[in-house]
Amino acid sequence: MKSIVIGVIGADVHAVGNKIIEFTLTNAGYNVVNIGVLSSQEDFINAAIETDAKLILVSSLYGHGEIDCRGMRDKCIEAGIGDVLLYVGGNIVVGKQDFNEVRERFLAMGFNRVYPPGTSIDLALKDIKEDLGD
Amino acid sequence: MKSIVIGVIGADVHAVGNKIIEFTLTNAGYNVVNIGVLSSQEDFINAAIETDAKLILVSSLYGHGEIDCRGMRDKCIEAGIGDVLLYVGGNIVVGKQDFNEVRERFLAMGFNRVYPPGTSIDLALKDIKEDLGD
Amino acid sequence: MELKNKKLTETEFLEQREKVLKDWPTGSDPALDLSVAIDYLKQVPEHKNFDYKLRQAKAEGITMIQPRAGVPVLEDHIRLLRYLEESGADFLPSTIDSYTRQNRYSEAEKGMLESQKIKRSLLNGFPAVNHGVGSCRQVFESVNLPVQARHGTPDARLLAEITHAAGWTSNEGGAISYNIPYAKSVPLEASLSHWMYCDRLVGFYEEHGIHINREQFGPLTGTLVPPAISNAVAIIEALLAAEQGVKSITVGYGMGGNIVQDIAAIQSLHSQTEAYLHKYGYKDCNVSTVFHQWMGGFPEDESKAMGLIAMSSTVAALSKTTKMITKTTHESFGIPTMEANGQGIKASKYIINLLKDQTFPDSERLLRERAQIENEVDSLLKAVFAVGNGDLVQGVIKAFEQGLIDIPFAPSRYNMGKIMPARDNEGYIRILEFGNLAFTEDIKAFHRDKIAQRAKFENRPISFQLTVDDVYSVGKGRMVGRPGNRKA
Amino acid sequence: MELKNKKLTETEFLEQREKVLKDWPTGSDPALDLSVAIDYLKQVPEHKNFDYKLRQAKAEGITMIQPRAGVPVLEDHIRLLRYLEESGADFLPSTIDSYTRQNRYSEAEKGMLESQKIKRSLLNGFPAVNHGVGSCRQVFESVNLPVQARHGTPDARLLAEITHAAGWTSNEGGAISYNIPYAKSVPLEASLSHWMYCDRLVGFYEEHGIHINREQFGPLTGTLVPPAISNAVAIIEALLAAEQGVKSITVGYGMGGNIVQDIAAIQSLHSQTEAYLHKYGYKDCNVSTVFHQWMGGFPEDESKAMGLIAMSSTVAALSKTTKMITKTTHESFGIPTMEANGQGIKASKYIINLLKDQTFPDSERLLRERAQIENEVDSLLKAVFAVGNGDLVQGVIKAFEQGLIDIPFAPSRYNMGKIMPARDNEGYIRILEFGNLAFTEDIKAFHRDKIAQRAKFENRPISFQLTVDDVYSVGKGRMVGRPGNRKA
Ligand code: B12
Ligand code: B12
Repeated sequence: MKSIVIGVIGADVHAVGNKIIEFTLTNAGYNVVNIGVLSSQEDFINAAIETDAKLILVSSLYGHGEIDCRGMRDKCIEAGIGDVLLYVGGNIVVGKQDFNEVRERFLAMGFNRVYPPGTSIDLALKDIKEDLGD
Repeated sequence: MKSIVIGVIGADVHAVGNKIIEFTLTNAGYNVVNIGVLSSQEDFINAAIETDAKLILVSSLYGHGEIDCRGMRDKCIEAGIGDVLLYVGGNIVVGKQDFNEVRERFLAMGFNRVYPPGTSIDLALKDIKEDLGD
Repeated sequence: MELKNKKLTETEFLEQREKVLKDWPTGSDPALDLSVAIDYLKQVPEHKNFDYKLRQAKAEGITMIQPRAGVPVLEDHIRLLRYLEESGADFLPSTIDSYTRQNRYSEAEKGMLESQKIKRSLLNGFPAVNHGVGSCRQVFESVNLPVQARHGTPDARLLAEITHAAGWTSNEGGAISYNIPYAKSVPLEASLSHWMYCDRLVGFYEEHGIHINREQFGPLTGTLVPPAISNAVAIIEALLAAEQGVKSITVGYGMGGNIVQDIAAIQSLHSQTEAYLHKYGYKDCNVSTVFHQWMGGFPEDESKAMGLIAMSSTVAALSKTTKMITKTTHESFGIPTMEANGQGIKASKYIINLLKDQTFPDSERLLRERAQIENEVDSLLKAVFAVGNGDLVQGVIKAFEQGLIDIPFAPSRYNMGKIMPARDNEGYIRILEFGNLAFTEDIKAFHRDKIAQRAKFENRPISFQLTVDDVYSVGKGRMVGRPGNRKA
Repeated sequence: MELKNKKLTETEFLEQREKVLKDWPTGSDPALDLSVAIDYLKQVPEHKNFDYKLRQAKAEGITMIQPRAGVPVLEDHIRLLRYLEESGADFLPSTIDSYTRQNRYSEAEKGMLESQKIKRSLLNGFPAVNHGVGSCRQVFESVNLPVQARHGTPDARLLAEITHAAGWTSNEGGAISYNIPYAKSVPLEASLSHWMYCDRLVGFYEEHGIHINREQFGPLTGTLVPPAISNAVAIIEALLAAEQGVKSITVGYGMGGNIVQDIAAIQSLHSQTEAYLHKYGYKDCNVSTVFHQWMGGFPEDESKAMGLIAMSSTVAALSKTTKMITKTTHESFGIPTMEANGQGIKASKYIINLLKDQTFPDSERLLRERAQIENEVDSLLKAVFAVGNGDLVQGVIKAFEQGLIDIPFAPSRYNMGKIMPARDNEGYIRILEFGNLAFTEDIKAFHRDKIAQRAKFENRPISFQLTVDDVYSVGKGRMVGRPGNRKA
């Protein structure tokens, strides 16, 4: 079973989506390592190292995603898992912004996939399957 | 008591505003000559001649106001009351249009005052007093 | 010969028909040959048949949604209807322009041609008669939902012929509801006779195995109509239609604004219509109800207008009406854009779906109001039958003549126009001035009492000023037009 | 020493205060001298005092409106609040950013400065602690309505000090409601102690003749919270506040979606809070209720969102709640623009005013649901007092430890997290999996029965899938998450 680390980054406590993501990915046959809400970049990275996960799925709902996600790719490289896949989704910036610009900002930070608000986890499952292989 | 002719022009049957206008202008001390709904330009003009009214207050609610009001000033001139005041109000064109343009169109047709949707008759009372003198 | 409530014989119908089709050149289209029309209608699939879809909705206990919409130019009208379909409408309308409604086809023609030329709508609807069967079929074939003509036409015979032959399986209107609020000088006898024809046409199709729905226009003038009056009119029109062989009948009601009264009204409208049909021997009709979102003056602010639309939808959903007619945020300005119309549909349908599984609980207040409305309706209908010596058509003519039925704010000179409605202290629509309305003394005392309570609360005399304040109130954001809110 | 539900002595309070003010440099502002603060608060006019205005609303039986709103930069925040005032808000908020909520003031400082620089909000609220008393007063003096801090802070002591001293006469929060849904690893003992302090501060002002309101956060996680659970928490927090000398208490409730259940919940919330306060000897509190428009996931389409806002307002108006918190059409995307926020206020207020004179009628279903909720609340509170040996603070700590009270979807590790809610067949929120919830067997049987009815109707097994479907359902346009609607 492939491992995926999930969690909600920063000072963010939105727990509902996180619980649903755990439920959905588990049902889809993955070993879900859920570090929960209020998680730091380090928490994500440590969990990925410990469980040999090739994918970290970062949720950010509360609007501070931009601040919270900065430098995460560098930290991964430092920790020796520079090639781990980083996804981010939820409501990752403050307010209703042009999502093309938002995506660019996050891709530039080293995220591999960036999802707009309202992308439910079911829609991302296809990408996950593709990226992790079957 | 000064006379004012009121009515609803064309194939328009919106009767509620008309009844309220009658009530309001009567309360304000005018002799209101109400020719009712479904009235032609001729009906308005004849009523104004008969009652020596200096003001004709045309309502049009249903959207065909533009077609229905064309040529009314000319008909007044023909009938010998070329200087009668013509007001028009209600929902005088089809749809939500830029009202400045709409006003220009009706002023060009010879109307003296042109009111946007939602102008209740109470708001026009000031103009009436001003135009008819006290 | 005096007009009576009696089914037209096929000969009478066909004789009249010949003349009707001569009213305007489009009436001579060979597609109007009845056997051609029958063949065309037989091919209408179930999901595009009004009656079928209404039955389905009733069986599932859900509320269907329909907007109003119509523009003069054919291509634009088709684009509009397709857009509304995509936005979630369950039934499609074709709102007919006001010249056609007055049978002023040459003016309609002028407006239609000029609109095509200047690419701006000069008509407030789709002139179906001028367009003719071919274009109306094109409308019907361009969409995937049932289509209906919605208008306000005292003499809609040619309109009905053309639209039904084009596959439109419902027609809105009625002898009273499309005359009294929509005309000034059309005698009721004329509109009764003309709508008898429209109903007979549907009855004729019914005899040939084709189910066409007839919807009655419940809201009347849309302005402070006491529910008993509009329900009584609805039941009369249902009975008239049934006599001519109509089997699929939708009775309507325009939201009044007090939630308990609105729900009571829809519930009793449904049950009393069925009961009266039964009583007079029409036992195999399929009755459904249509609830109209707030029909009076709308607020100008679009957010508020959307609020009113959603609030109307909440009430409709809880009432479990079969269908709801939607409004738009442009209501107070003018004919809505396609987009505004779509938004009204989306918000409305969202709420209807959300509240699908909920009903308004029975309560003492609800049951009392229902009993009140039913008692009032019985009082009115009894008077109509009495004055007509048992004949409904003569009853209607005389009842209106004598003001036994009287519709507030109606433009028609065949309406007495003495009644004055006003809200009571909780916003229920009551009656302030009865004229000759055929209410028993008990009923009148009830209304007087309710209005007096409000006047006392507001510390002012009972007068027409209450009515005037109530006409403005919803546009200004209050249900009851309190003196303090006048300058809001 | 074990923390008990006992009013802090003035000495205890003042000793703690010295430390609290040292948490961040803005705490040393001389304006925080209590006598200076009292002088400032004494000059707050009645119409800008929360408690006064709530009393007025209650006396008149009307529902007041308040949005949520907060941006990091001072000038922008003032402009925002002024705009909301013009849009018709009755009370103004200042939503605090998430770093401040976690007492991470240096991160808040960074976000605030950077937001100023790049002129784009990097924080999701107004960092009041970093701004300090001076700026908070500037906010207060720039508007004409009462102002309140709204947040989600387990330790809001410094925030409360700064905002009250600046004339903000209400503070939202509570030991449970601002911990369990808003934190992962803050022990209840800590938040109980910290909110005791916040309440004591208000009690202190009250002793000096200044009325400050304390509002409890009713919706908790905003997601399928059974009313009895949120009402029990509300009552507990009211009791805790009253012990510290708070006199003006607002208890909250987040709309669940079944109209009968929502109205029952607000009604019993009001009456049970008063009854429990009375029972425990707090006899002079002014209790009001706040109804939160739908707090779960919103639909993306703005027309639908507006529909949901208006539907929520309809329910709130009929429930006669004292206050309602509004949402916006941007809810599903992110922090709303000023304009979107204003639109939400306008639509909401319009409906509230329209339905001013109407109430939801008493019915068997309503009374039954009310009795059900009250019975469940009693069952929970009985367990809390029992496990605390009569002490409410110890009761809360142990009840959560043992899962006797359990809040669905909460992030806190001090919450058992075993309970699973789901809707029944009419959309009432019921419980599927109780964990250790302190419900009697009778109550549990009732819930099981209701859920079983739904599962049977949907022809599927009872499982967490029901809960998951219900989490998505309103966003997708249904109240009950039926299997067929999953891919809507
Ligand atoms: C009630 C109503 C009806 C009722 C009318 C009953 C009756 N016989 O009176 C019914 C349901 C029958 C009806 C029918 C139709 N209606 Co209609 N109706 C309305 C509605 C909702 C309210 C009108 C009203 O009574 N308002 C209350 C009174 C007090 O206000 P008022 O009429 O605006 O009048 C006040 C002011 O305008 C002003 N005023 C009026 N005239 C003048 C003149 C001057 C000089 C001044 C200063 C002021 C002034 O003072 C009045 C008193 O304060 C309006 C939309 C709205 N306003 O919300 C649509 C509306 C007027 N109707 C409309 C239409 C299109 C129709 C129909 C063609 C089609 C349809 N939708 O069914 C038919 C028309 C039939 C016909 N031949 O005329 C459109 C007009 C579109 C446009 N102009 O672009 C409107 C705007 C709705 C819309 N947005 O589509 N309608
Ligand atoms: C419920 C809710 C709350 C609850 C949360 C309870 C809890 N502890 O979980 C409460 C009331 C406590 C709350 C608090 C706050 N909230 Co809040 N909240 C919501 C709300 C209404 C629903 C969230 C939810 O549960 N949705 C249901 C779940 C199933 O959906 P989801 O969370 O979106 O997750 C799904 C998808 O996003 C996706 N997904 C998530 N992560 C990822 C990652 C990847 C890679 C992929 C592919 C997909 C994916 O899959 C999930 C499952 O399908 C949203 C608005 C909305 N969506 O309607 C606001 C919202 C998220 N909250 C918001 C804010 C600002 C706050 C507060 C700061 C302030 C406030 N308004 O009080 C605090 C934050 C506190 C904190 N420190 O985090 C904002 C965020 C603003 C922004 N980004 O610009 C929102 C968008 C509301 C708004 N428009 O203002 N909130």
